[in-house]
Parts: sequence; structure tokens; C-alpha cells
Amino acid sequence: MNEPAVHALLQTEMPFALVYGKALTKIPEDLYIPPDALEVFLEAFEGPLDLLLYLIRRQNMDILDIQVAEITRQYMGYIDIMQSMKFELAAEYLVMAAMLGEIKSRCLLPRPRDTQGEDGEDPRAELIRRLQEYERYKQAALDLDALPMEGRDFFVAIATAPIYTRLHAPPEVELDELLLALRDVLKRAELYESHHVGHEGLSLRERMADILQALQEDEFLSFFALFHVEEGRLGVVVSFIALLELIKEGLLDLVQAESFAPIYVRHRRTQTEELAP
Amino acid sequence: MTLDAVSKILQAVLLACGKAMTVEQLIAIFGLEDGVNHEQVVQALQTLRVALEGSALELVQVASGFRVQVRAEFGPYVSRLWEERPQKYSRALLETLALIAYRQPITRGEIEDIRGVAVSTQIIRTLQEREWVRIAGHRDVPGRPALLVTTRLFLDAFGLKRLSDLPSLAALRDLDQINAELNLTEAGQNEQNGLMMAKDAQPHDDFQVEEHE
Amino acid sequence: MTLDAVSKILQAVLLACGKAMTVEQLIAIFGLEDGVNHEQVVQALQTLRVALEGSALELVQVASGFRVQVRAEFGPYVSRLWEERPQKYSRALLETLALIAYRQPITRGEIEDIRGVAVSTQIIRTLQEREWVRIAGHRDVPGRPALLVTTRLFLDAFGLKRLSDLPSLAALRDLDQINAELNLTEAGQNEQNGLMMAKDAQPHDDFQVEEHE
Repeated sequence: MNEPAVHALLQTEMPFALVYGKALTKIPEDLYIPPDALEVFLEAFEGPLDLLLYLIRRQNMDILDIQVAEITRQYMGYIDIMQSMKFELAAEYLVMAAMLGEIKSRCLLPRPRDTQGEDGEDPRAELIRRLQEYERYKQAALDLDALPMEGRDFFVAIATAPIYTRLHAPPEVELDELLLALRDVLKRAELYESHHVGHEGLSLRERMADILQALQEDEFLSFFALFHVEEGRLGVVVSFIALLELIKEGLLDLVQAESFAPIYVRHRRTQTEELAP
Repeated sequence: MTLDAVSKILQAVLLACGKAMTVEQLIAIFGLEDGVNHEQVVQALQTLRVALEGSALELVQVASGFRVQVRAEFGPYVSRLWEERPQKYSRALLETLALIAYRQPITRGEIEDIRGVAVSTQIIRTLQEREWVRIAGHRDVPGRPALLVTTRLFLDAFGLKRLSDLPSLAALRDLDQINAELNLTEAGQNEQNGLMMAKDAQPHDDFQVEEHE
Repeated sequence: MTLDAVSKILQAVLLACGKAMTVEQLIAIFGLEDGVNHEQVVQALQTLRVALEGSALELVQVASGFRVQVRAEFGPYVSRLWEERPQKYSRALLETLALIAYRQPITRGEIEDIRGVAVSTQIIRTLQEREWVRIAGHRDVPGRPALLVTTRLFLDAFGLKRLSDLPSLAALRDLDQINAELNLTEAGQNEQNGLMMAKDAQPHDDFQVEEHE
């Protein structure tokens, strides 16, 4: 090992580099990391960029002024040690080693100062960009970890809920759904028989339902209360047919106390239930 | 440590825990340097009990220790938190309801005739419990089958003033036609259901990241 | 209903829920007959915030809404509730999370490019299981890699209202510019550069979180 040659590569004074100078060739006895801890040591790094950042910081170098030769030498030192110990190294570390080697050799070549264009670009530029980019997210991760975290630094308050029978909200149904259901069922029904459902049918049935509804509210209704003159002749006829239909179906009764007395309509249900054996 | 300070720590711990804790467990929360003993914890619990008066919370003692709970009077509000998401009604129920609405009064047998399948008692009961359907009487034929009609609540539920506000069967045919044109038969319904579920989705899903790249 | 009554109901519900709730969710707790509107809920929250002053609890607003939490100063006592130390996240996980938070939407490949090392599937899975990270879609390139974004729960867990509340990201320094400066002042360059590591950059401007408040 030619130590003066090593120094020649360095641009600044770094006395502790001598230790690493030895590390290049073999595992030095005075390496501050015990060899059996190397694996642990490497695991402490989140990849080659992290290791490089560590080496740069150790020497108080600025990323932007990275001395590639020195850093490469130290980096290769670790890699060599890992490999000599048959420690299985993640491929990323070897890729980085190759990249460093390439940058180093380009740095050693005389730079074509006066040519225009990108030829004059610093060969370290890409590495510096990546190191900087990585470092800012490394810092962001630390910042994130420093934030108060739920379950570690603060806790959401929760109290026992009172015992109460929970409501069970019934499903909602849209009118469209009802219509679609009817369409489907009628479609199927057509397979059995042909249906004639006209608007008249509905209004008659509607009137029947109206009468039943009205009777639901009052047990007795005046016969005349069922007719609405303002609906005209047709309305009266529909109401009358509806009434007859309901009587025919045994749902209603007409009640008259005596001749010419007012006629009342009432539910047959109440009556039949009373009379039921 | 003052009684008030101990009391606040107990409040913090009981509410972070969300369960009952024994006095022993509460004492264990304090370090040796706090020098808090059994008696102080018991006194501090009393302080906490008083401090919670007038709030929505109360300190209660149960079999497994002390816990902070929401006062029972807030039960109705709290219970809305866990209202079960309404399920969807089955196809059979909707068809039955549609038939009752459009062909009332109608017997169960008549519904079965049209639908071509038996109508389960459960469906009729569900519709009655919902108070959308009631029995208006019985047809005067052998077996005296119940006549089913829809109620005022049914109209309310569908935003109708009267039965004649129900879409006419002609509208049904239009719907059919539109669906045929759009080629939206079964798929269309699924999509509709999907949209309804999406409406119920948690706000979580609203979280969007805008990209402008 | 008085503001105080609304405020107490909010306290009851937030504490029974144990999670953040939006103003909309809080309004939904009230029945129509209560006639409580958005503004009243917002006012009642303010009343509650004041009412909790001096207690071990505080009302805070995070991404998912409002929640009541135990004040951070009681953290050390609360931590003793649990035998296990709270989970400490690995640097790999935190770096991955930071990249997703600051650079979202981002693919796993892009994270690996920046970190210079493979991202383990386990880390992504852990972040997804915690519901801190979700897949928002796929980038339209060969392989259709998943685009990762952070969720509201991520913001909640760190007590943040929106992504822009994240600590600002260090600025990237321009190499050419620095080189020019270095040439000017050969001496003392390290000190100067050290000063220039100012952390004044904002998180990426090209992602926005939609808020609905």
C-alpha cells in the first residue's frame, strides 16, 4: 500500500483516512466496527445512497462538492470487506460501486473546458442529484417520525357508549325500483296470460283504495261523502262503481237505519269479526 | 402531585383506554416519583366524578373497576352512530309491493298467480311491519283471503300525494322502450344499484389527488 | 335546542365514536325534529372546544373531521397502559411513506429509484393494512404499475388537516449555481453550504387534497 499515493488523490487533509487506507486491502484489526457486526452495520443503511451519504457526512463534505475519488475508495472498502466475508450483498450496492468507478475515471480524465455544450458537464452531476434527492426524503422521513403520532404520542379519547336498543333503519326504495319490479313481473306474467291493464282500471282501483282509506280513518262515512260533484259525471260514476265493487267483494256494507234516513258506508271487517263464530 | 393533577391523569388514562380499570391498575400508571397511593387515587376518582358533572360523560363503577361512559340520556343520539346500513329489499318483495300498489285490493293468491311463484309470508309481514301494506278486509270466497292495499305511509315513502300519482303503466312501457334502446336491461339495474352503494360510501373514498402533470 | 345541548350531544357522540367525524356526519346524528343545522354544529363544536379547556381532553380538527383526543402531555401516562412499547417504524417504512406523502401519486418503481434500493412488499402491505396508503389507480405505461397515494387516515394518524400541513421538504440545490459560488469563495465553502441547506421548500405543489368542509 502506497500511502503517499492515497494522499495525492485527496484534495483535503483527512487524517483518519489512513485507517480506511488499510481497510482497502484487508480487514484491519483496529477497524472500529467488529467484523462480526458488519452485517448489522450494513443493515443500518437504507441502501447504497444512504451509505454514501454517511461517508460524505463523516468527512464533513458537502454533497455538492463530493470528492468522488475519496468516497469511492471508502465505499469500495466496505464492499470489499463484505465480499471477502462472503456476506451476501444487495445488488444495488454493486451497481453503485460500478457507477462510482465510472464517475471516478471520468473525473480523472482532463475535462474539456473550452468546448461548448454538455461535454463540460460535471460527471458527478447525476450522482449529486440522486444523493440530494434521497437526502431530502431521508430528512422528510425523520420529520414525519418527529410528528406526534396517534397511538404513540397522542390518543383518541373513547368512552363507553350507553346501552340503548339500536335502531334498525329499513331499506330505502326508489320509485324507479318499484316500477322496474312491476315491469319485470308483468313481463313474466305475459308468459301466462295477456294482461290488459289500462288507466281506467287504475283509477277505479284507486277510487276503491281511496274509499277504503277514508273508511280506515272513520268507521262510518256518509254515502254522499264518497262522491265529489266537482269531479263531474265520470267521477261520480267511477266512485259508484268502486263502491259497488267493494260491496261485491264483501269489503263494505251499506247501512240505513230506516227509509229515507241517511245511508252510511262501513267496513264489513268490523262486522264479520264480531259475528265470526 | 395535586389531587387535581392526579384526577386529570385518571381522566386521560380512562378515556384513552375506553374500558373499566381497577384502582390497582390506575395506581400502576403512576411512576414511583409521583408517589401516588391508593387513597389518593380513590380521592382523585371522586374529584373526576364531580368534574364530569354537567358534561355528557360520567364516571361509573362496574364489576371490573371504574370507567367513563356517555350518559344514558344521550343513548338515542349515540345509537344513530351504529345504525345498520339499510339493506336492499329483495326482488320478490319489490314485485309484490308493486303489484299491491297497482292492483289493489289484491289477495296473496292473485299476486302468486301473476308472479308465477309463491309469495313468502315473510315478505307480506315485512311490508306490514313497514306499514306500507295493510289488510283492508277479506274476499268473500272460500278461504276468505286477505285483501292487501297500500297505506298512506306508502304514499309518503314514495313522495306521492295519491295513488294516481304512481307512474302510469304507459310510462312503464316507455321505460321498457328506453331500456331496450339503451340496451340497459339487467346491466342497467346493476349499475343503478352500484350508484346507490357509492352514495353510501365513506368520505374516505372522496380523497382525491389531483394531478397536473 | 340550545347551543349547550347540541354541544353536549356532540361530546357524547364523538366520545362514543372514538374517531374523527365530519360536520356532515355530526349533523346526521340529529333528528329532523331537532332542527340542527350546519352553522349550529360548527358553533357547538366551538363551545365544546372551550368546555374541554382545563380537562385532559381537547377537540382537534384533522383530515377526517373533528375528534376528541387525550392531550399529548398525558401521553407518557397513557403509554403505561400498554405493556408493549408503541410500534417503532423502520426507516425503510418511514422513507417509503415520506415519498408517497410528498410525491404522490407515485409508483413503487419511482420510490425505488429515489431510495436506490428495492422496496419490500411487506412495507407496502403494512402501509395499506394501516390504511395510510392506498392504490389510486395505475400509471398508463407497460406493466401498469399501481399509483400509491396517502389516505385521510394517514393525515389523521399524524394529526394533520391536509397534505400541505406536512413539514416542508428541503430544497434541492442547483449544482451549477453552487459551483459558481464555490469558485467565487474557495475558502469557508463548507460553512456556507451548510447554511444553504435551508428547509424552506414547500411540499410539491402539484398535488392537492380536495377538501370538503
